Amino acid sequence: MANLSAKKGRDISVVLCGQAGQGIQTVEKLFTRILKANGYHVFATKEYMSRVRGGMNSTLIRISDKPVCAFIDRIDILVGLNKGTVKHLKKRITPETMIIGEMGVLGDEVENKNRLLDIPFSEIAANIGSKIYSNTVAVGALISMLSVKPEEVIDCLKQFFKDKSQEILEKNIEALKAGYEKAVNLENFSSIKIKAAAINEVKKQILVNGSEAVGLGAIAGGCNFISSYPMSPSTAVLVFLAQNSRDFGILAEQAEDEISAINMAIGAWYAGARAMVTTSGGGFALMTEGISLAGMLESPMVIHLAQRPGPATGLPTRTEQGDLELALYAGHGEFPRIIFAPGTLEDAFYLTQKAFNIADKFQIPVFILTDQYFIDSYYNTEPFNLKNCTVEKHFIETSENYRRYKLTEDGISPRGIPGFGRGLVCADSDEHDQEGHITEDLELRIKMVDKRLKKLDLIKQESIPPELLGPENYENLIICWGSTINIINEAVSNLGRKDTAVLYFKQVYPLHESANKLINKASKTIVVENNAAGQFARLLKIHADVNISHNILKYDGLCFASDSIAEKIKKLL
Amino acid sequence: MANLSAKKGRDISVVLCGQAGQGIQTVEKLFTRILKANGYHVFATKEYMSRVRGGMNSTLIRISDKPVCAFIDRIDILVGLNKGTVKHLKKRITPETMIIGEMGVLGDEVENKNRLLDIPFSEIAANIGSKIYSNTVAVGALISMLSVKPEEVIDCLKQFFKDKSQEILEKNIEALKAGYEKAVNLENFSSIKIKAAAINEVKKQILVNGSEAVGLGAIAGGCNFISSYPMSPSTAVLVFLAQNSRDFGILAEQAEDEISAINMAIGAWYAGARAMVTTSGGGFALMTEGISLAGMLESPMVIHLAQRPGPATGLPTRTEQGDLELALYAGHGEFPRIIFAPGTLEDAFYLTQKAFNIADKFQIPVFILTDQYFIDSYYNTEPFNLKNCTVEKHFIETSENYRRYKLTEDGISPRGIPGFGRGLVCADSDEHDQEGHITEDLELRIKMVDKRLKKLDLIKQESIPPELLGPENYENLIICWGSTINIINEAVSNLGRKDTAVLYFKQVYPLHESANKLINKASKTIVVENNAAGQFARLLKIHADVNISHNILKYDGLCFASDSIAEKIKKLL
Amino acid sequence: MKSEKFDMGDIDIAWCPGCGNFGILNVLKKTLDELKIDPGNLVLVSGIGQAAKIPHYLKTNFFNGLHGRALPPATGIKASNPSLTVIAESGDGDMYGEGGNHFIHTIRRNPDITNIVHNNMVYGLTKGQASPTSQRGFVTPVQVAGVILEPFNPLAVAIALNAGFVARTFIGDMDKTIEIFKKAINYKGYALVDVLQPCVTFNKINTYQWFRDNTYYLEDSYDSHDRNTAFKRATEPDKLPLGIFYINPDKTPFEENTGVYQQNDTPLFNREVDYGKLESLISKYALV
Amino acid sequence: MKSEKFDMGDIDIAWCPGCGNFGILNVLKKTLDELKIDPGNLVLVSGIGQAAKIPHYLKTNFFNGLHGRALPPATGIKASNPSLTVIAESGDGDMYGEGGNHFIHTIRRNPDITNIVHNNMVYGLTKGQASPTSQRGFVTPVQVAGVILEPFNPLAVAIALNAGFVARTFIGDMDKTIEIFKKAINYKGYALVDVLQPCVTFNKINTYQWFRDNTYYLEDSYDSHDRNTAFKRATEPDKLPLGIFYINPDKTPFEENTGVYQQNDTPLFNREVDYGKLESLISKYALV
Ligand SMILES: Cc1ncc(C[n+]2csc(CCOP(=O)(O)OP(=O)(O)O)c2C)c(N)n1
Ligand SMILES: Cc1ncc(C[n+]2csc(CCOP(=O)(O)OP(=O)(O)O)c2C)c(N)n1
Ligand code: SF4
Ligand code: SF4
Ligand SMILES: [Mg+2]
Ligand SMILES: [Mg+2]
Repeated sequence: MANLSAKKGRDISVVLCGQAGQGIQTVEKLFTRILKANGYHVFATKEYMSRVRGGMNSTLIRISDKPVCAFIDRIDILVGLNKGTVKHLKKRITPETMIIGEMGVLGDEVENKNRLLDIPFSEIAANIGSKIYSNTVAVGALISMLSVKPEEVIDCLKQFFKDKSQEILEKNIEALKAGYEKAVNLENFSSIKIKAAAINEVKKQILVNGSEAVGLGAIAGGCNFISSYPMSPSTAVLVFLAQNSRDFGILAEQAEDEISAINMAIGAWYAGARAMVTTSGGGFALMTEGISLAGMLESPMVIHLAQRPGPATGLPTRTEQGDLELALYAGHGEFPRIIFAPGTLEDAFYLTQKAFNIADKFQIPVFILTDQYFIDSYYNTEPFNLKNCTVEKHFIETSENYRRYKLTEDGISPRGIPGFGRGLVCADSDEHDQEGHITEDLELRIKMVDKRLKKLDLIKQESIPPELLGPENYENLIICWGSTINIINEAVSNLGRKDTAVLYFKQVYPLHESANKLINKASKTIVVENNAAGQFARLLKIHADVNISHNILKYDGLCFASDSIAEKIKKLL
Repeated sequence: MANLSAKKGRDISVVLCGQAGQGIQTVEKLFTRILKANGYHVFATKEYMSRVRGGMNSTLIRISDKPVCAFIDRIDILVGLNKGTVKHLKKRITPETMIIGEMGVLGDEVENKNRLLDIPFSEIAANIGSKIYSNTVAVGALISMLSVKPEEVIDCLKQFFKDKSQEILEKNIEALKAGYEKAVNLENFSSIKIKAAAINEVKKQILVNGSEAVGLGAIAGGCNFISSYPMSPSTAVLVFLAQNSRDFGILAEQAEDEISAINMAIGAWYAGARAMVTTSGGGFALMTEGISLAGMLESPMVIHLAQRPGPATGLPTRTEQGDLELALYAGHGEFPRIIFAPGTLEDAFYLTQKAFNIADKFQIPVFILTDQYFIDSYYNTEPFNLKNCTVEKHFIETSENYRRYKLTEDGISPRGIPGFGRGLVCADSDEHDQEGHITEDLELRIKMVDKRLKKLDLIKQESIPPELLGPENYENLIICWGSTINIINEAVSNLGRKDTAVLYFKQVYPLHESANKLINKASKTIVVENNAAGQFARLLKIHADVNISHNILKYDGLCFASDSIAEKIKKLL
Repeated sequence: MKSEKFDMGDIDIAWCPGCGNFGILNVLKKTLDELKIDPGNLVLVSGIGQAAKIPHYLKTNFFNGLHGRALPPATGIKASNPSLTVIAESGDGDMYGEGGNHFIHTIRRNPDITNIVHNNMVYGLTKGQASPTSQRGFVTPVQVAGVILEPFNPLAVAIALNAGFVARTFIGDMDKTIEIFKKAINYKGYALVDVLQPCVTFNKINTYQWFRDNTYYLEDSYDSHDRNTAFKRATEPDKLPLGIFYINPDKTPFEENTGVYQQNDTPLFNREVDYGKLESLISKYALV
Repeated sequence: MKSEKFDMGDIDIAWCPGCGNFGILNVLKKTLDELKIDPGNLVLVSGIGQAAKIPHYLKTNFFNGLHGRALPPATGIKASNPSLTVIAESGDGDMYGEGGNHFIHTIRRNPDITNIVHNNMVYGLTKGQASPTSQRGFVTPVQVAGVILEPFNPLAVAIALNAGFVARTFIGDMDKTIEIFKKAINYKGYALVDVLQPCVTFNKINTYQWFRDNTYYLEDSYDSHDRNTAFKRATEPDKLPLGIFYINPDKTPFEENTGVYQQNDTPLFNREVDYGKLESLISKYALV
């Protein structure tokens, strides 16, 4: 039996598997927090079914002494809480995988019984007083691998159960200890001890997931209005802002539908608020008329679009990068827009923050394009730095003869808001004159189209360049956008080739002018995307004027895995 | 004063101009019908404001002894019913333009009084009994130019006023005669006589506009269900089918909104009806979630999308080709579709007819992309031939173990409908198994995505090739799609160059494989489109893998004019 | 409560143990069975949500469409083939929230369909946000200070729209629910049945017990033919009455009114184009 | 009836001569004048249609949005700056058809806005199709055999939704309309005024004369505080009563309920982010 910790520099991957409602989330939350508090780098992400109870879900937790922030297929330790665990994860389980669980539950599924550490969670928990402590028993078993003693995590437990009664806390401590004892005393236990070193800096870092990074970025961007309609996986951002609404004076309203949500938010911008919507798939499809309205009114707008697999209802709780082209072309008629696609938590925070300022500046819709994988993944990262965050308010106090759509050199008309200044603010969805009144003057129409579209030139000047990771003198270029970056980056780093670099686009439209050169410099280019049609490759063809040699596509509703994608890339090099 | 008819082979262009509600339409309708009945080729189109009364609208009527079917800027004869006529059309009026109108109304605007034929329509009409006969007085004046005598058009009048009383008919005959008399007796009248020969075949031809061609095509395609929400310019098709609903057993329902319209229509297809929706701009934006539903359910669907200038409300009664990319990418997730863009009345009829069969065959959404210019234009054309029209019903009678989404070689699962056969028909917007039940089997997900997308290969094999007009050995290729074809074709023909051909796409997606070769053969390529962004050129770049040398774009809400576009093309050659 | 005809056998049902949806599923199967409806002649139309998964759990034709959009396809289906029995069934968020406009206008349109709404006063599938019928003060992850909107009263609105059949049941009483389902399905025209259904996971306020304590049946003597009385009873401030609030026996269903079936009752799928007539229509355009 | 403050001078108005919209425009200007509302503090929100063009014809801030979507931006505007007077005004098709879902849920939400609906029982701008309020049998180019849907009764629906202020006026009586507009604007909360307005071009049935013959005022003794009576009067089968059907003086407007203005009445545009608080929120994520 191999000692996991022996493979030097390798992190440990722990997967929890069970039914919805069985408490995997508690194990995950408590365990990752204990890990971080003890100085381990940690990454976690989950895949789950669209149901509230039952089914089979799993969470991956990676533990390392180096930063770790990507999904992998490999499972070192599998904690199975439910029958069906092995079947559910069969493709990822190898002979090396150690399985922790109850013999009574998993006994039938595990072929090599040697690999099964039998810990009767529920029996131990029942002895303490109730089966509900099973989860904490499991956590106790898990910490034992880290050579972390129960005493060292009492503070964590106290913090975690701070809203519960003293009795509950004590029972949980008891459960943790019992799980720990059971594990360390198991015969084949020592083989799975983890030797990753604890790093002091990690303790000061924050542990946030994608939706929290977007939500914190929104607050930093001055967001004070969110109107949305629940839809997985985008709801998390609505919930985050609602939870913080009292502290930050945010009006968080659940609209009757997505059409109302976006129209309400555009109204809010008109009156000077900084508004956003958060939505997914079909909800966004319903907002597309509103996107066009923002285009015509020249209203700022921030749209968080968390992608999931379509068409139609598709796979509501899974991941995909399938709505890029929809975001790019949504809305009838022609008008400019910006699409950010953050792939790291840091980028999610700063780009969301920036989205509000830039939407306000150019008076256009700005998208934050994420996906279920990104929203539901978290890792420790430096606390977001607020030093450079400011709320740039681009509206003006109007004077008497204010004209909302004044024709200016650069196409940007100073934006007034009603009740602030002595002018009148007239916003019109028809083609309009400079004052905002409906017009059928077709020469003016041309001027107004030009005015709206020429803002794109300015916007391009401020585009964020793609980020090159790896050697500057590359032969092969692996291109990705949005949520896949950490996965691709880990995969390509692990290949360790001096001729291969990664190009990461966090702004996917409009593209920075450097894109063409950077891509053409490579003799082989591979675009990796989480969709079936290769949408970003098409976008690059039109907007960066490049042809791509290869596509790696994935569309089963799961994200890429850094270990298996590395194999695929290797084959193409 | 030039004699118009002297310019050999040239047609005469008559423009009527006046307020909404002033009766231009009556003049136009009666006059064009008289023209056709008398053997003239005739083309008519209008431009109008988004209001029911007032404003300034105009209608162009072209009269020729050769087929004529395109807009031109040139005005030979201008009939002005209202003050402001000259200002409204100033860019198109030349010293050669002859103006017919009342001195009291137009006197102040017409600089060269010699060019004004003073016919006091309303005074003459009032003498007959009421000002409402003014329009017929104007028609009388117009026919005088054709050397058509009032007696020869009495039948036309009878037909035209067949639903009116005998008295009204007689008064109108009187008015027509009076207008005629007044005109022929005018001093400078003879100069505008038209010498175009009457052609017998024309009489047997039909005079239909774009919306009628689409509507007739729909009936020929077996359409028996239309659910839509009014929106200019698409409403005309809803009205046409409603008007014919009793005769053809069509259920025509005005839905409460566009979302309901498309969902109702998809429901109708599910139950075996052949349904369509007709919509424009923002109405279509609202349907995009439904498009995605059709994609996932693998439901046939026919969407008539009549474009108008956006964004948002834009210019509701004007024309633009601005929604091509929206139609192409509408709906979240990835699934195949077909987009037809008929540019001739014949194509509109046959492609709409075909749309129903092909939607049924491939179980996908099929678009008919038109625009206001196309919808509101008409000319004489051969009666649509029904010989090759059949309703190909692609659904089957189900047997006991029927599975709606059976995995087949080519991706097409036989489509059953409920209540026909012994099987159950289960349609699901979630990712589903072969039976149509919701699934989270992610390997099956891949199969289902592949199944849906691979239909595109079959569809491509049936794509309609672009039509080459002009010399086969071309140097220059003028590329257009949809409604502009007749205009571009006339313009390029008139240039009379042996090195320049026109390539007309009536199917814009997916493209026929010949597109690449045909385009690459030219050394210079010009895409002409009625939008500001050059959407079709972008589409060609991705899907035909070609680069275009020049774009000619127009986005003032008006269509191209064959005379002025010819100048523009010439400059680029 | 067994119903062989519609039973799916041993399937995995995605609802939480104890959920009121199970009761509705059983009641529905029983009702259909007792009405001797042929599964092949039935179409169950739903949107998206926990409730909206119901078509997957019984043997029937179904159209499981988009969230909020069950009624338009149900109308399209019924109007295309009136011989089908069509039931549109979804959650309260689906029917009264996202689908509110269709709710209003389908009632006005009056197709002969039965509209069953699983009203758990919460968004179940998306994990516990307020629905239009959530009561004031109901605290959720989004409504952090509790619901501040006036709860949607589906019965009062349906009565205001002059719906032909308006009823409310509580799934805690299966027998009575079956009885009312039967009447609703047999009613010729649009029939609304709002079914009170506990969500044991996300609605800890409106539990089985709460519904038992806060509902009662309209008296036997209640006359369901008076619209004003029906409105009054539907807007009572305290307890929620159960039963049939309003029946209007004089309405003609939409599909009969459309004219498409006046001379010809063939469903649309079985019709052919009259090309002769079309030819003469086309030739009319050759005339003035 | 002159109103200098809101007058636009000599402008081209796109309505047909004789259209009832002119009356509504005049009444609105007069009302605003008499209420001493400052044009700079007023926002008129409309959708698309003939009625929806009204903001272009008086001096005011306006948001002329999408067809059917006047109420959501009106809500967003009011909630972002409660010191503005917000009026949402559009046609019957816009408010009750395309915008039906917002109509329902805005009433539930109860922002302090006034909702004026130009009810001409037809789609004017798109040339004469039926609107939700078109009467049965009304023949149009689309409804070729006449309307077969139950006409939408906005008052009854608003009362069913427990709207706080529900009124109907006829533009043939300007004085009474001004009086009711004033009360509606002064009402703290959502106020509906359905204004009967002849469309002289496309509705040849519901003319000025027809409205005169088919309306009458609620008696002086009428008590507008009883919801059941209000419902009864709103659903009378024959003539259409005019006046204020229902007032509920006890409602709190949405924006007050949101919590955003409880400690701080600064409008949102004038607020700053509390970066200190944000920093401590972020640092909490460093803890367990
Ligand atoms: C257009 C769209 N918006 C949002 C969603 C997400 N969504 C799925 S179910 C649901 C609400 C479910 O609530 P309800 O209809 O009451 O059903 P329940 O789950 O409570 O039975 C929502 C918001 C969606 N699928 N589509
Ligand atoms: C999404 C969308 N659908 C349809 C239209 C077309 N449209 C413009 S106005 C209108 C109806 C107007 O009727 P109503 O609201 O009653 O106003 P009225 O013209 O009668 O005053 C319609 C259908 C549109 N602009 N947008
Ligand atoms: S979440 Fe609620 S409604 Fe959904 S299955 Fe569970 S108990 Fe039922
Ligand atoms: S069409 Fe009707 S509503 Fe519109 S302006 Fe004319 S009369 Fe008024
Ligand atoms: Mg619910
Ligand atoms: Mg109207």
